[in-house]
Amino acid sequence: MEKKLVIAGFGGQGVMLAGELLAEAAKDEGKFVTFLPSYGPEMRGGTANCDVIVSDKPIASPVIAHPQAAIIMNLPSLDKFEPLMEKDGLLVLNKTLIPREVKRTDVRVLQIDAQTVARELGNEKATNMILLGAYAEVEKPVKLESLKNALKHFLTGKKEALIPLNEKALEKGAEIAREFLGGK
Amino acid sequence: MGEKVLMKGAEAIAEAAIRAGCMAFFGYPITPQNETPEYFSRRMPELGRVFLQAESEVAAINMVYGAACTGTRVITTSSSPGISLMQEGFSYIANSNVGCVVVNAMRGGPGLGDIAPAQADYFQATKGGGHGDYHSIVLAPHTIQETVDLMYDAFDLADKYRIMVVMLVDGLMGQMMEPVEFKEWVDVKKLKTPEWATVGQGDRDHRNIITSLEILPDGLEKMNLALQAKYKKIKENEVRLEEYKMDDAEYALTAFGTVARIAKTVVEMARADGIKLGLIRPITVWPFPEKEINKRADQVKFFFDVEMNEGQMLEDVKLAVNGKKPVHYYGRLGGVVPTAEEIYGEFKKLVGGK
Amino acid sequence: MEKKVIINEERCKSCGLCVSVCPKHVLRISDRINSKGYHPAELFDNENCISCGFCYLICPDMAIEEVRRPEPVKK
Amino acid sequence: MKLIYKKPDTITKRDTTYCPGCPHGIAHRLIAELLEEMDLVKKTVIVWPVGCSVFGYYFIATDAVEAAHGRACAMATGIKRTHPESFVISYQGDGDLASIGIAEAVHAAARGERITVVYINNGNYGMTGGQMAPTTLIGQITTTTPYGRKPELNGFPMHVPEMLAALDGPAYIARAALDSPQHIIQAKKFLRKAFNAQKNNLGFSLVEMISACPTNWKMTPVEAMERIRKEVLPVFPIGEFKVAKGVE
Repeated sequence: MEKKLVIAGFGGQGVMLAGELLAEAAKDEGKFVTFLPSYGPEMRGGTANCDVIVSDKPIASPVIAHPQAAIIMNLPSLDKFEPLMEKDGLLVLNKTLIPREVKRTDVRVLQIDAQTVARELGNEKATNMILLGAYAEVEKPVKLESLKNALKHFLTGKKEALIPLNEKALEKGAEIAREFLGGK
Repeated sequence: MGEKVLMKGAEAIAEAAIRAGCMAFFGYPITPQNETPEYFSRRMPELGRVFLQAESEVAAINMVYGAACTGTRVITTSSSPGISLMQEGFSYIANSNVGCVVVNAMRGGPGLGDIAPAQADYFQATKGGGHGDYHSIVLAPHTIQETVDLMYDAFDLADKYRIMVVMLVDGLMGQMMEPVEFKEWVDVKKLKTPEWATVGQGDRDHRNIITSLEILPDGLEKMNLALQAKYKKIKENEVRLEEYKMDDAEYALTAFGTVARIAKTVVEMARADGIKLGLIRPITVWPFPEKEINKRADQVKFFFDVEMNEGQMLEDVKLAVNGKKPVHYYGRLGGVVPTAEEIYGEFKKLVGGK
Repeated sequence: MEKKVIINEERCKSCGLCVSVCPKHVLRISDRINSKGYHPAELFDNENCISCGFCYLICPDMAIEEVRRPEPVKK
Repeated sequence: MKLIYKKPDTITKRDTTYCPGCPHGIAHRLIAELLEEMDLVKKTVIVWPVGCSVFGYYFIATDAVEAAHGRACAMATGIKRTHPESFVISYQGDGDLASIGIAEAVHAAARGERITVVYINNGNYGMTGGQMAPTTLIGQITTTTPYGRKPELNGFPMHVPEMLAALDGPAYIARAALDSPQHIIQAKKFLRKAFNAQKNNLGFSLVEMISACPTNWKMTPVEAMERIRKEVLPVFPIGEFKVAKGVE
């Protein structure tokens, strides 16, 4: 098993946190994992993306040229990564900020109005977790439970109170993904 | 050409720059080249041009950078430790594609070293020095007259290629006196502010931005490739060297700057003894005369490289010769100037029984 | 009546500074969402806006493009 | 309808790259407004620094150059000395000007260079992630003062206008704040005098603008502006420190 995921969006959307959470969960499951961030100079609003590879075997290159899966949180990121996707790859899209349809017909597309869903759950900042939960449910690089357990590494101190919300967001994402899979 | 005047090298450098149309000097005092800024400080105001003593070499090179962005012929002069401080600015100037002239009167190093003549900044000058993939054109004159003549070319090259041109000299050249003749004054009224200069948009239909920044790797790679294309053009068109008594030479000395001048004496000493020795003297040490030296490798039995450092140009000579013939080396360090006798003695050891 | 405050919603980053300085509380963060994912500020009570321009002055994104005041009605 | 305010044309259409609530944009707008009002746009060269405003030329449409970190005043000097007819602005943050570039700033001021420095003080290094700056307040937590800035370890905040006002070269030195509409109006008044100092060939001019960094301060933009009033302005008081005749 080797899963190659790109997560991309604006800085401030929680791209890195989602990637690090997946990496942490994979490590907890005893898997090999690499996390490679890439971002612009701005603290907020610039583009940001990360490559996460989860594998049963040691990982050589941490760079993903052609993602098997991508969590895409805004339009510029779709423009950038759509052409790079592997055939039959999975695009998990934050439909809230992506007004256009996917042009490629040889990839799987899971569109989620994630920012709206997150808002309904109580905090738009959990958009990343909804998308990550959905991705994990389809591709199964790690168990959903491992992702939930890994949250405690990142949400500490005052932010600990946000753990239940983020757990809910991961579950909600997974639930949406199950409908997607069942509907096929 | 005018009359010959007896001048100290350090002052002749300044006068030549002024006649070549240099409109601004920014610099910081450092021995052994203080006569140069002092000369500028007298002459520039007389001509209504800019002289400014900066608070440091770091500031000085960035003033030069700013002036270069206005398309003005601008110069700074310094010596080894001061040049080290300027490396950051050199790198920015390179990737901003602006032109200027920098004189390095090399002294002994590393560190504070001494104030005697040396050639140990060859690597720093020819291989970049600052960060990133860049080059400056590096001219290495061996007489005061040549320095004066090359100063005109230095500004022309800086304008033509929008690049930094280094005059790589040493304290000996700065301190010695020699009669020199200056070429005609450059008519500065004819030096126009170039179209790309950042002086305020004025009547232009677009604004000018000069930056060495490009945050996207693909974009920065393009900038780098454009620089490399420029360097390639310079390599093809601007290599200069002097081949002294090389026509029938069986052995070749290689040397630059002050040492090359001493090496000419060595050639004469050998010739007097009936040994066919010649000298290959790169005038541009970047771009380096690779092809020319490689060609001579088919002719001579060996090369003998002499420098006032631990064999820095030696590496370029070896790359040029590319294994065709042996390349020997002799050098003195720390500001010790080798004598002709000394070099000839070393050469004779290499030639053997003769 | 025409709007007294013209907001470029695409430029807005939802920082809320305009809302915080509005002396008449006629601005708020809207439910709409722009392409960057921000909820732009909006003038919801044009009538009570006094065209003071505080929102324009504090807006760090120059999203408030114009502030206009009705001409006094001639009698 | 009568136009009370209109975004200056010299501000480009490009969205700023600053975080939500970052006052850099306010300072940009003030510069653009004054350049237009004083008919200086076409003469202006802005020297942009290293820091969050490194892309400033994306947002203000004038000729521009990009300086190395701390070297903006030196570069501005080079431009102004060789092209005195250009209007030269150096835009610098507190790390850029008060730390790595303090020598260049002090000497440009001492020489009375005819340049105008817009000095943005937000008490930390914003772009690199909120490290301590020379202006960080005592007790303030940053990523390199995790236990708060301690005088015995890190010394005291630097008051640049007060220092520069002691020199003979400057014609106008002031400190303003960008936290409220009232202070922003005042900041513009100060900046106009600073521009006049250059325009009328009177000497060096600098306006410090107390700014905020909501992201690295870990506050909302509104909280950050409140912090300026509550904690920063008592240490860095607003005012004019040097006013030569003729800047009005």
